[in-house]
Amino acid sequence: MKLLYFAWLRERLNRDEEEIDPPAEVVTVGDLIQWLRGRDEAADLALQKPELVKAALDAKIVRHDAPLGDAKVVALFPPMTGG
Amino acid sequence: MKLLYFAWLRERLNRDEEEIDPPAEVVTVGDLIQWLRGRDEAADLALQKPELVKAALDAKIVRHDAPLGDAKVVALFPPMTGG
Amino acid sequence: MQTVRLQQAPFDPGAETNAFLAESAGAGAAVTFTGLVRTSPGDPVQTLTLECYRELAENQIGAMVAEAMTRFSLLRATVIHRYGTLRPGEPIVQVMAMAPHRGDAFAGAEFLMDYLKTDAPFWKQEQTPDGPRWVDAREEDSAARDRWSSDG
Amino acid sequence: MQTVRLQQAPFDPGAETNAFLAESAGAGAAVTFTGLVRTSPGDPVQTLTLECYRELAENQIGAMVAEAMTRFSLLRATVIHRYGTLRPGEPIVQVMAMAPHRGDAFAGAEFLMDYLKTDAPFWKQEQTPDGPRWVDAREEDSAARDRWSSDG
Repeated sequence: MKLLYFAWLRERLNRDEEEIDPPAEVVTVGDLIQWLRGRDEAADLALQKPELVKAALDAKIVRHDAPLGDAKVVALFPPMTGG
Repeated sequence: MKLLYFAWLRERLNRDEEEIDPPAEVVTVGDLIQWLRGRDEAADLALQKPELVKAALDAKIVRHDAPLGDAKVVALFPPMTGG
Repeated sequence: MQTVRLQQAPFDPGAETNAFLAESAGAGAAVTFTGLVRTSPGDPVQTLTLECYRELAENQIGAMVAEAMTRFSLLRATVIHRYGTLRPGEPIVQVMAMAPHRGDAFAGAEFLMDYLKTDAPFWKQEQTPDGPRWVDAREEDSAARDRWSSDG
Repeated sequence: MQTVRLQQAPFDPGAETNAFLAESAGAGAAVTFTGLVRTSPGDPVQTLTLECYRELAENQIGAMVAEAMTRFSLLRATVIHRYGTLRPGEPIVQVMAMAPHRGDAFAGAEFLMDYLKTDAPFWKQEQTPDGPRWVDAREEDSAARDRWSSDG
């Protein structure tokens, strides 16, 4: 699946997207965030406050307990500041 | 003093202004309205519901118990419908 | 800075908004309310005529704009109000409020509209296929105005 | 009728309002909110850069406009939101709402602004003399949005 990062998450991880292939035990968005933290130190730091990380699956906002299911695009981003 | 009428008061009285010289016992706006009602039948009908008659003295809105004082212009008009 | 304009001539709502925004001086939020002559197929209005007591309108509107400026920390507020005979769809009134924060800009503009409805000396007469009729003052408009004094 | 436009190019606030008013179809009230890039002498901002997740923004804003249309009986609603790099004083966002009654037009526009602040996927970075800084989401903005679900 494709993973997108925005704003300061993008900056801290130094990439705006990547292809990932998480193992079968990564079921929910929350699982994915923990799995990403385990991969490298920058991700561990950037994602250490999960309440500051919002998520979308295929351009629909979801909670951290949402299953990844068949989503093709997962996006992680800070709280939004539109308007 | 000059008396101005607006909207349906103007229509019912068939004039938009007139010069008046009320007697000394006409002290307040309310007194003036009663005095005008006594002058002719059209005024008696048009002014019969004082709660539908608003007043201004020299372009400042006042209540019916306000004294006429030295006002040069008295205006009588229905509730306003601006905006 | 506050501006009140009472005029018979039409005005251009967008041009007025742009002129208002041009002096934003670092502010973040501007609200424009535009009131149009209403009509509906079930109750057609041919024209709307607004009668005005100009001198009183200047006093009344000037005072309400000054109050809105203070109460909502507005940086700028403008009221443009037409009188005379207007056709459906034409702008009657425009209120603009600018503030550092959007909540104040919204509240300032709505406060001014609510007060204009009940406290600005205009009287509206609609020309309809059944003849002319004076528009009555509405209870809801007095209630809308009064909520600004109960929550202050 | 609802319109959502996300664009890098500048827009003309007054021209947008006039185009919006041109199809008033008998309605009486239109509210335009224009948000501008803010600055102040004590806290100067050189430019503001908005990052946007376009596909999500279209979904989110489309849903909030649809809700506003129903909830406030709007006849028309438009959201224009820019992204990219803007200078102080430039319009960032414009929300327009048209309704038969002014209270609905005000509420519809304010509802949309409150939701855009917290639920539209834009992220703002200010360039200042001290370097760039991300604009944090504000508690007040969440509170402003949440009042629409508590009073319904």
